[in-house]
Amino acid sequence: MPVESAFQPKIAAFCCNWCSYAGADLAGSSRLSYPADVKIIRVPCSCRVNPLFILRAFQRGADGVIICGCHPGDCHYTSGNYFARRRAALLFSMLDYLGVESGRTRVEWVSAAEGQKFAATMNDFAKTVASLGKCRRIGDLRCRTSES
Amino acid sequence: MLKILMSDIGRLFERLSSVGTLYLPIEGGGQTAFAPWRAGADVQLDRVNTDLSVKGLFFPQTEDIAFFKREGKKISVLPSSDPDEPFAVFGVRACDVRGLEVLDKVFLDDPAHMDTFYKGRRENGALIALACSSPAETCFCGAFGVDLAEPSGDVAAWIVDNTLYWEAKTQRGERLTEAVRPVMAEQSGTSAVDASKKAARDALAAAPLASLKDSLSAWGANDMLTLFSSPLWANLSMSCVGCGTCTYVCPTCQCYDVQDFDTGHGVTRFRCWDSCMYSDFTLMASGNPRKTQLERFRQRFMHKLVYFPEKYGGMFSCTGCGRCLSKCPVSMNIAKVIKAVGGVENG
Amino acid sequence: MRVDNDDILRSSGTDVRKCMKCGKCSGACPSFDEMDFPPHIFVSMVERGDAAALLSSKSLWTCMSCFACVERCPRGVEPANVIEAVRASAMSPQGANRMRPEDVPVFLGAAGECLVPQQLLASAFRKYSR
Amino acid sequence: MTKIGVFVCWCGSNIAATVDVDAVSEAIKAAPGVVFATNYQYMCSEGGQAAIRSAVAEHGLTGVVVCSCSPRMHEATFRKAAAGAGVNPYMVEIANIREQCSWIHKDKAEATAKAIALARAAVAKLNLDRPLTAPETPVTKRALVIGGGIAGIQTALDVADAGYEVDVVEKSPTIGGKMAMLDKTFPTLDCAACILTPKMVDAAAHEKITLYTYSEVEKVSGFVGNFTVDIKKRARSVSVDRCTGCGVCSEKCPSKRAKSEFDQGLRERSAIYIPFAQAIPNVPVIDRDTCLKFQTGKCGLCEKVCPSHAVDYSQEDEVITKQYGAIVAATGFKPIGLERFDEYAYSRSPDVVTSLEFERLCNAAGPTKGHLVRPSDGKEPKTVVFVQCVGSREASGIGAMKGKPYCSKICCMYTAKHAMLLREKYPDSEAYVFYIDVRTPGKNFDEFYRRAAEEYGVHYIKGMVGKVCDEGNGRLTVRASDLIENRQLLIDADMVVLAAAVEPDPSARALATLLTASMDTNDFFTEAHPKLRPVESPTAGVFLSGMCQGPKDIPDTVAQAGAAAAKVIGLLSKDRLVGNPCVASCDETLCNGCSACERVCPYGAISYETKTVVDRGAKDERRVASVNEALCQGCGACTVTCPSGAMDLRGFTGRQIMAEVDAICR
Amino acid sequence: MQNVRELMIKKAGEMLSSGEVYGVLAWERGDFACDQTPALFTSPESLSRLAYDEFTAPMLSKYLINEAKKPNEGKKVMVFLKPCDTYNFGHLLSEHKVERDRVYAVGVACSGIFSREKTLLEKCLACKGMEFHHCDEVIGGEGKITWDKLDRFAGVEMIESMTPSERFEFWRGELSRCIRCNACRNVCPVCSCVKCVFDNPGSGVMSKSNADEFEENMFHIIRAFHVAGRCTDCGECSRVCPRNIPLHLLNRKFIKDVNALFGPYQAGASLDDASPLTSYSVNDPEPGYKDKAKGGERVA
Repeated sequence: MPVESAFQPKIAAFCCNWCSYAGADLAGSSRLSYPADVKIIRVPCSCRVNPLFILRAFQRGADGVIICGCHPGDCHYTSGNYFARRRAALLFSMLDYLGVESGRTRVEWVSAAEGQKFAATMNDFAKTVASLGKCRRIGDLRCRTSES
Repeated sequence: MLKILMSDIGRLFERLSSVGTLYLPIEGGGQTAFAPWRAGADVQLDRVNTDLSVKGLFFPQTEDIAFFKREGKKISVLPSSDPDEPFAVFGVRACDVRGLEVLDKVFLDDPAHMDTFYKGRRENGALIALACSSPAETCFCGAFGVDLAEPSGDVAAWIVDNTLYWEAKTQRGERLTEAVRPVMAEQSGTSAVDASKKAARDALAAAPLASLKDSLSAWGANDMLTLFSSPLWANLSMSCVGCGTCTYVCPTCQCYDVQDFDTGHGVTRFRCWDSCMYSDFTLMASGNPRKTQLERFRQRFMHKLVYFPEKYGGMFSCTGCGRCLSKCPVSMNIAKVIKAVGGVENG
Repeated sequence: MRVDNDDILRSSGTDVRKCMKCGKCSGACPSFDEMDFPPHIFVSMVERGDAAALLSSKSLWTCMSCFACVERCPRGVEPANVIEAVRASAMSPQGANRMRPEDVPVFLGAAGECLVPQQLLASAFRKYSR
Repeated sequence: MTKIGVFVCWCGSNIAATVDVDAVSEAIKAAPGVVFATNYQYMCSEGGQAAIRSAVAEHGLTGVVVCSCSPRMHEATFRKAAAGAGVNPYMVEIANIREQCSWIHKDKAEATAKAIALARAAVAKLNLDRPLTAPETPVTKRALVIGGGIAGIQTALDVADAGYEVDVVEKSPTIGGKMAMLDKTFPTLDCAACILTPKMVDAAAHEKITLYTYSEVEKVSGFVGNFTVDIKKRARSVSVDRCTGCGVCSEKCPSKRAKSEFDQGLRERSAIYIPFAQAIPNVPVIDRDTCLKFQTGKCGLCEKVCPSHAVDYSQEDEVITKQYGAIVAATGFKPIGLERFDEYAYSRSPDVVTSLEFERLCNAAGPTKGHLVRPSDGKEPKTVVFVQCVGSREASGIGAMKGKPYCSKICCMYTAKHAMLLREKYPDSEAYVFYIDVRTPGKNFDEFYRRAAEEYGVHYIKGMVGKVCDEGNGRLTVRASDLIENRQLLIDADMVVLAAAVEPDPSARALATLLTASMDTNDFFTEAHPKLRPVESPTAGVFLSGMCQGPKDIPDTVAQAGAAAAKVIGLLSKDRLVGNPCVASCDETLCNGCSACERVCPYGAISYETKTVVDRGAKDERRVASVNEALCQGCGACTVTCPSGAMDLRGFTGRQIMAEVDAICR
Repeated sequence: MQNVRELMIKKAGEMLSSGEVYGVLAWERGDFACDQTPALFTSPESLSRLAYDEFTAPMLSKYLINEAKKPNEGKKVMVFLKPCDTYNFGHLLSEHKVERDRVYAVGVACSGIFSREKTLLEKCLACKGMEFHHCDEVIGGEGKITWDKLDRFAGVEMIESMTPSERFEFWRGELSRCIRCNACRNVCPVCSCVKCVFDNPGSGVMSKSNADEFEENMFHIIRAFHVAGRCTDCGECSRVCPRNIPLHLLNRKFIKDVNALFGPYQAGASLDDASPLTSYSVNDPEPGYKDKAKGGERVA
């Protein structure tokens, strides 16, 4: 039986190209570490993140999904993150309503200058998701490999 | 004939479930559907009809066919094995038994193209049919020659005055009978159930849709092309929303689609129910051969009432179970179609 | 006398932090000269949580509830409503947060003259005797 | 099927020290589509790029994945290298295994596993990439400036001086705008007309500038580089070519009861009039609403007295259609109406005036010829109260809809100016300025304000006026607070001057719709980026100049006008515009025509047409969306709002992102 | 109601006879009390089969998408709309699915709809109101709600008050009954995509069946999300579900959240409102507001 503390959650992080992806780059060049199971998907803007992608991640075995974008008011496309914020507010509330623990979803605004914040956010999010354990409520059984 | 008091029926179920998984009409979420029996389950034996037919136990909504495994650039194929677990279904109505007979035609009739998954389940599943005593207003099984009071199956059962009567009809039925005999009493003669049968048949004859038989014969008087090109289809299909409700609650609809699902570590090939009402049914590179809802709607009824009997010696692929009548979101259904095309105005 | 600043903020229904200290309320107030704490200072004191000091103030009873300040305030702070909320706190021990006809004599002098502005009484009835 | 080559960069030891690059290039060979994989010390070096070229030649690669540093660093480099090797530059994906992997992880096994996962995601995405070509469109080398105030004039002059044609559309009969109405300007107190009129003359005389006064923009179509605009020239009823501007017509005109717009209604003008002496063009216009000829059919005096036969009653509105490469909005502002500010008695007393009216009363060319007197009785005022922030900085409340939530920015300075002008004209007068804050951030601004207080003896009082009463005997009583001394003041005043908040010109709202340029809740045009692109609208090819973007004074306006001109020149100097191919596109067979995408598009890049859509033989006539690729910036907002998935974003398609998700969640 | 039916027949007859409309979308009586079917009446004679009573359940607005598009010499189609269906009509107009000037819309008074089992439908218990929108005329006037109204959001609040595990179990139980017949989708006036993402092999998320419990979740979450801010809460999805799944509890969750987070909004009431997900405010609350307010929900 695996030791519970060894559980490494799979986390999909959608980062907008202009702020948060650059923030992640800054975290990297500042050598600020965060768990290797956080994997970043670059999107042009947080408003490109379709709820389908988030559900897809959970289907395929993600344990947590985080969307990062420019701070409100700073969107490269002026309004994208405002739409993203509304969509995420509703979708995440719905997932919570369906019993998917709300700790598994998050939205964080990270600017290109906030490498520190990016790393801290990912560490905190990974810790939260790890404490919730493997996501069993919304995954697709067919996509599970090692489990019986 | 054996009998058991309904108050003791749990003992019968216990015996039956020792032979294999026992499926019964069980209440859940305000609905009745066949589900595995467990002590304490809310078994509904007086409900006509179950919300879903027994079809799904023999022809599940989804069923894995094969698994493709990829290692590097090599692909290996792992076919699914045929079902071989024994099970029994209790409480199947005459219309649903007929439904399985229809499916048998499609899946088992041609030895060269036997559906081995269906076959495996048919061979391993025993049917304990339950006669109806009071049909619902939507029932019209009589129109298709189904006798609601004398269901076929491995075992036929009747419930009269708090007693369940049991009669084996096949060899498998006999074997089941031996298994349950210890908890049942002998009953000599059939007089106890005869009155009930007559009452049930009378009730059906007095049901609102009893006249459908006559309308149906008007269909037979017309040739296929006349029926196909009837101008009535336009108005009948107008209200159809193109969902698959009628198809999925139907005990005889047997169309399925084969799809692949990439699990990330291989590909599962599975089949799943499909509906001719869907706009993407039989979708090909050139599109759906039936481009309008009118054509799709017509297909369903022509298939059930014309093409199928044509192919299988007059057997209709409708059993009069009435589910589509009560489930259709817009109450457009086969009874209305039979009447309209058969020349009878509604009401 | 104890007073709960949060209660005042709640019952006044206004947001005193919106005040930008322009003083238009005090510029409009007809009772200004009778007040020890003019409207803008009154609001300011509530904002910083010092409502207790206002309970014994003259202003509390010299405000005529004419609502000129409410009408004029460019920030929607509604000073008269803040004053009224403090009044309610001051009066609540006398009538369990309610104003009843039998309470009226308390506000009347020997000759039956009103010791507080009549508008205040009318206002208090309107608000607290429901 | 894409034939993919994967190149894993060591980045010296930056990557290779933490990631087993051999293991990565070996493992990725098993990924679908990968026909070649290798690793190299520095992929961005000439040697690394040469490795890409030779692998393309040797293996017939049609796609390239580079596992290296952030794409923000070298994506362009590798795209160029791929293009040089004959691979479409958009068939290149970067797996960021440095910033996102080697630099943040210490455990080599863990980092290597992550690098492989990131490489797989890049391969999965590349498998669904399609070659893209950056679109090119030609540029019409002419700009349109909408609004002929100082902002529009300055932008037009700057663009024209760079050698490009500029058309200026002004809705009133003359250019000059609000600045022409001002008397002096802060903080230098030089005369507005003296600095503005030469610019107006320059604009009129410039061979590259065409002025369309008394005209409005009626329709705009097209997009950046190629706008088509309909300009409606309203009928002046006077021939601009024949008129000499002698003014006889105005003198003789019997209808003289219209309020002069230019003089803020403080003077009456004739029905045929020139707004002010230095108007450009210096040609009168007939106000048909007050002209007797047009209203009753009788009169026709001006036609008779005109020595050059310029009056032409039969003139009709004319629509001119022209092409432009860029459009500048310079629609300016107006002071808000003060009718609802009852407390200041503006509607009741003629001696309560707005600051702009005060400007006209001070101006030598104004209704009083520069003699500052009270409008009611013509007497010189001795005590004047100035009230700042009238309608500015207002939040919700009972008076919610009366004012504006923002600071109008210019009032503090012009009020100081007015008070100084008053004290200069009448040294025995008293000037009181009631303020909430005095805001003077600007070069020499605070010094100017201090001079008003210190040298001119203007009384600055922190507090607000609560009420102005018209006492009926020519006296105004001002009740106000003095917050510093905590007292209430009652001032007997001869005049009260209200610094009314500014608001965008009402014509801007309709124009924004025509331009598909967005506006904020106060109807100011929004910038493409509030900090980094302050003179551009989010709609490509539309630029912002002056007050239409937000409150600002003349120096700021002129600076912004120049900045907008520079952006216009930058655009017009290009022969062709090369766009971003990673834009949205609509699959018409899926489109419902619901307009959701149009509503979320910040660039107005989506339009609709009704057409016959054929989907596998099934025909349907319906409304479908189409994307103007020149306007689309590729944010993807539309793709998510589209329920049917008709909208997709090239280079970031839904299936591509899902493929990446699949890959990293494995 | 009998009276209303007669008025409907009279009006429909007039409109057909005068040639002002080419057809009338109404209901045709069936064999039983509650199996009336939407039908297009094209001749005054056929109107004797028109039915309207307390069992007339299906809504007609969605049929306008097809009917109002037919050439028919540019003639209009007449349609009868119940009060709640007028919101659907408004929604279809605002999304350009129906051209307003091809429709003659007649509101018909409603007194609540009963199920086959003769009980008032849930959607009627939680009736939004009897007023009509966007109609050319109204027959029978505004009805009255004569029953004890159910709080529209009581069900949502009940689920919200559960623990995450209870919520999960609740939805697992409900959604596992789903047979993916698509009745909820196909009857929905908002779900009128020419091709649904779930039917489109190119979308990458096509799924025809509930092959895995995830599929039902996915289908219902995405469907609810796609109609979020557009759903008029007409309740048809729950009415038609052959498996009795309370789908309105998904839609109403979004409606409740939209109202709480972005301000009250009723889809279909107005034609020019941008819907909550196609507009925004710079002061919108941050996602996860609920956790901050409640404090304990997020397990961390």
